[in-house]
Amino acid sequence: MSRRARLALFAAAAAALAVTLGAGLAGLPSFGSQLTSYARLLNELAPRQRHVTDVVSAITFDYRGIDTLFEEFILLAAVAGISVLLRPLSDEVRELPEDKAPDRAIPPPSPAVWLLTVLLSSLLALTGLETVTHGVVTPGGGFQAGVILASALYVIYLGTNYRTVERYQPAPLLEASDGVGAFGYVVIGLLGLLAGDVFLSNVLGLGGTGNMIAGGTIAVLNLTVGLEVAGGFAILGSEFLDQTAVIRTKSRRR
Amino acid sequence: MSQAVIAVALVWVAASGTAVVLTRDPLQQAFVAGFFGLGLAFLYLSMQAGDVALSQIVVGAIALPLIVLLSLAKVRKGRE
Amino acid sequence: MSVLAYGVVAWLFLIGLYGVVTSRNLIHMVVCVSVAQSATDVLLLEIGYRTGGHAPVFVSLPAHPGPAVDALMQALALTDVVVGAAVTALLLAVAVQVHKRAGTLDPDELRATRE
Amino acid sequence: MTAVNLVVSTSAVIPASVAVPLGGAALMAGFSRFLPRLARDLIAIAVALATTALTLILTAASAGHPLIYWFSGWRPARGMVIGIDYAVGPLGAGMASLAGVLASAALVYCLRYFDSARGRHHALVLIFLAASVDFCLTGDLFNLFVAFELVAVTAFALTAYNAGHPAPLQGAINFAVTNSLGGMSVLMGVGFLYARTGSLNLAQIGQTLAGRHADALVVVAFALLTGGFLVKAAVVPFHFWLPDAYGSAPIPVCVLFAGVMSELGLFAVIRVWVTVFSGLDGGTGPRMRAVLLGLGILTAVIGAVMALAQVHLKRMLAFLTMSHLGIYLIGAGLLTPLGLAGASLLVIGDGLAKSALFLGVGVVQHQRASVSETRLHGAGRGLAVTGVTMALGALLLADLPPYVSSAGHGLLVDAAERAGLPWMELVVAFSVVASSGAVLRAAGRIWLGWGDGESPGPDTGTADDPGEESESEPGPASAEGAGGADSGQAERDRAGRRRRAPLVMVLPPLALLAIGLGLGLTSGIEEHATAAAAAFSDRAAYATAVLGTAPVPPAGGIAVPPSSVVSAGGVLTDLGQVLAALCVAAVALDRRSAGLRRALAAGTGWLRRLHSGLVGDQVTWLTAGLALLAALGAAALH
Repeated sequence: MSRRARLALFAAAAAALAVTLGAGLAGLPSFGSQLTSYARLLNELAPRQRHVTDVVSAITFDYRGIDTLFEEFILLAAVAGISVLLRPLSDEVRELPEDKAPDRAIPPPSPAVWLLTVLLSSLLALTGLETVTHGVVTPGGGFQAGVILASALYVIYLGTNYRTVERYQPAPLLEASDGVGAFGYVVIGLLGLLAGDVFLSNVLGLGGTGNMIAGGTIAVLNLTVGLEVAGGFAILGSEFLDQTAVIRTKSRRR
Repeated sequence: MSQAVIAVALVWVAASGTAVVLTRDPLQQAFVAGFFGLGLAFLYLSMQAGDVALSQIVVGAIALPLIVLLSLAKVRKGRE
Repeated sequence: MSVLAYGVVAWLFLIGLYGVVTSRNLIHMVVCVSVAQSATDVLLLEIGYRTGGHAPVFVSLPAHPGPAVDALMQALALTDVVVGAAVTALLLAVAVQVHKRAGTLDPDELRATRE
Repeated sequence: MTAVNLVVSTSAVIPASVAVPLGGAALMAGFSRFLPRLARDLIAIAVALATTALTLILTAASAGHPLIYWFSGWRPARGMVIGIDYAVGPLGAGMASLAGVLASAALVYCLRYFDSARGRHHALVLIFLAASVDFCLTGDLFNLFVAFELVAVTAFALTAYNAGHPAPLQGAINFAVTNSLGGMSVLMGVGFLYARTGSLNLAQIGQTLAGRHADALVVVAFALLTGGFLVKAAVVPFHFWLPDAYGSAPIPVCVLFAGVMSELGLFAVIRVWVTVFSGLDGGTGPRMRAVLLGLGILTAVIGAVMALAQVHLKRMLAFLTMSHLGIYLIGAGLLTPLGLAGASLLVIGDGLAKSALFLGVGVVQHQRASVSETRLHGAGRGLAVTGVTMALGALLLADLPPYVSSAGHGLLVDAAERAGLPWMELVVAFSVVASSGAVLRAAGRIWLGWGDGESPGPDTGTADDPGEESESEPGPASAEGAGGADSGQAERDRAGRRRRAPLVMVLPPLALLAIGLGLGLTSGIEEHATAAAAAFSDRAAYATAVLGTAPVPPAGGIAVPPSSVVSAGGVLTDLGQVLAALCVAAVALDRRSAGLRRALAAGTGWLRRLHSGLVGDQVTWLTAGLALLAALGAAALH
């Protein structure tokens, strides 16, 4: 199709789809008027049954825990896929910028920048840890915490240089964190089976409502997700960073 | 009151979403997309969805713009 | 209010599609996909919203605090945000490789799969 | 006592069928760098085989009545579903077993295929398998969406595995963009249904909608859900991504794609139709049948014609796959247990045979560094076993008895006749003959040296994608930078290239065909399939099993046609199809029929131009398709 023909067809199709969506959306109950009895039930049951205050966490990790298990593997698969896609191919080399011009060494960061970097990254790390441990109490949980933890690594890059990042993020450790987190979710699910109950059933003590350590497996699953996401996003970032910073295509004539 | 906040957030999201699509230069688009991501987070917050808003901030306003920028850096470097 | 709320959903989805169809740059296109994707999250949260409802977090509230909004739709939207992030990142990685291997980011100039 | 044991064991088998592949994948992703290559391969194969065994157990155990499993132990309370269930029936579990078999075959084949991307393809294949199992077993609409996305994400990554070449990357882009948009369509449909029914459970949504009249919201929800799944099922006009992805993905990945992935999309269409929408008031069945059959016929015919027009072997098989998907949609779209049973047997038999064909092409590619039919003219000497595999696979796809596809074909034709559509047999026969004829033509040219070789004539069709031919070379294109030991292996591979194809590449396709043959020879396979399909098609029984507390009595009194009646006329039809496919191949290879070929090429030129491979075009068609489906849905349901 020519670009013009495509646009014409799209305009017609989009108009028809707009009518379709409009008809469907018009059939919805008016905005803010409905709360399904399922939602009411969960809001009522979750704090009592699971001793959590954040109902979303209870749904994510308990009532619909199997969804989240697969969601974790979506992330794991995406990270594995990105590692595959961005791996150094045979016509590419890894070289640090310094290797190219050894006489032009990059100056080490000034002490003030160092201090700021350490402060900011520790702050992020603490925020991440706070978020993951309070998953059952307040909004936020393993996923958000994982991303925050991973971003702490990138503050180090901003403040220093690529070598430092490579030193502080050993790839095997990140991969292991990614894998252990995902595996941990499966294992906790299997613990339910081993305890003679069903997959992903709560086998731990529920603790007191509002307490940080409450909700039984919900809290532990939050931790595994945090581990997985932190590792995953750190790998993800480092793969893209590698492409920009150190991977070069060998010069060759086509 | 809360309705008005939601309405403002909805308009913000619709306008910035349109801007994201119509900004054809990817570098500029990355920044507009960050603004759109913040708008979404604000909308979710105004609809009492704290968990989703937090996710949206870490993903839509931090992680994805960062990756887009890194991709652009790679692509531009290749062009030189 | 309903018209505005639900209209935004349809608008975001369609404008995202428009961006994908007309894009001349893969990175731009990927961001447009994520715009269309955000329409689904907005829809889910709007379905779960209850006027005057508070967040489904039951910390230090009076004994009968009135209705909370739908936590279930929030959990679904949460999952969808992660899914969207994963797909977007993967697509960007493909785009970077396409640029390296095909020398262009214009989707209309990619001819390796052309019939 | 034994009954109790069986209950206990199956209730552990159900979660294990996803936990085992997921756990294996997580370990593979996290620790593969500490394992030697052979250990990674063997562990991955063992995990895939174990998953296959688990799903086979489920297929057998769920034969009488569905097995319901509530995760985290959340059974329905106060008449309301609060958790997520797996509703295991023989049809879904059988589909999952097929995924397991094909994943195992692909992993065995990988022993000599992939480079050392540090075992990450193992993780991806195992996650793909787990997602397929979840897709087949889940009883929850949102969980179905999650499985849809997980299948998609692993599949995008696997498509682009050979990241050093443009074609797979572009295939991955087209695939990922269209399927992501399909996923969004599904999710919006989920949202609509939740807003209406207050539930995400298939059975409960169906119960709530049952007996009601379909209004605009329900129609739109139907269109969005079905449209999204049809993107994955690659049904016209949602199919444009399929040849780009299947034609450029690595061979072992094609095996998974052609055998199960698109079939999962069809599975979801029928499952959602039966459990959610079929109870709607107003006699919607016949009109819905017309919609599904129309889409199926278009897909079957266009796929077959396009397959004939290809000389790129993988694209040819991709269009063949698409044509077959159309046939399955015809079978399932009849909306009778008999038609669904026929489609199911065809999915199994054809899935095995198509995978064998892809694996055969992989051997040729590995040994001869080309996938162009014309460039390979006469190049098959020395690869006799693979030649036999290809020819046999094509004949079996044309329903040569006693292969299991033949049984499926018989059931499908019978179902069409009972539905008052005897001409449907001709549509199916045309599609099967044309697509199998294309493969036989290629086999004749490559192994027997018949017909013309590479020629600049107008009938040459698609040129080979530059660069794609060498994709399977373990060395130059895609070796991991640090893989010193593996590049040594690659050197040895290249030195031995002309000697003999490795056994782990030659044997898996034959093993797959043997499985299909064994199933075809199993007595009563038609009855089993029909019973499974009848259970799958019974909305009320499904709802009772999921929501009710009382066990459902085993479904009895299903009219299963005596198999002798089916096979009497069926064998002749099948043999006729096989002969016709051979004739198509012979005519296509005959030098005297050049004029005919030119006419055909000219006549199908517009069709080929539509398959532009441009993602912008594909999304435009997707948009149009969704709108069209909504219009058809409104006509059928309203």
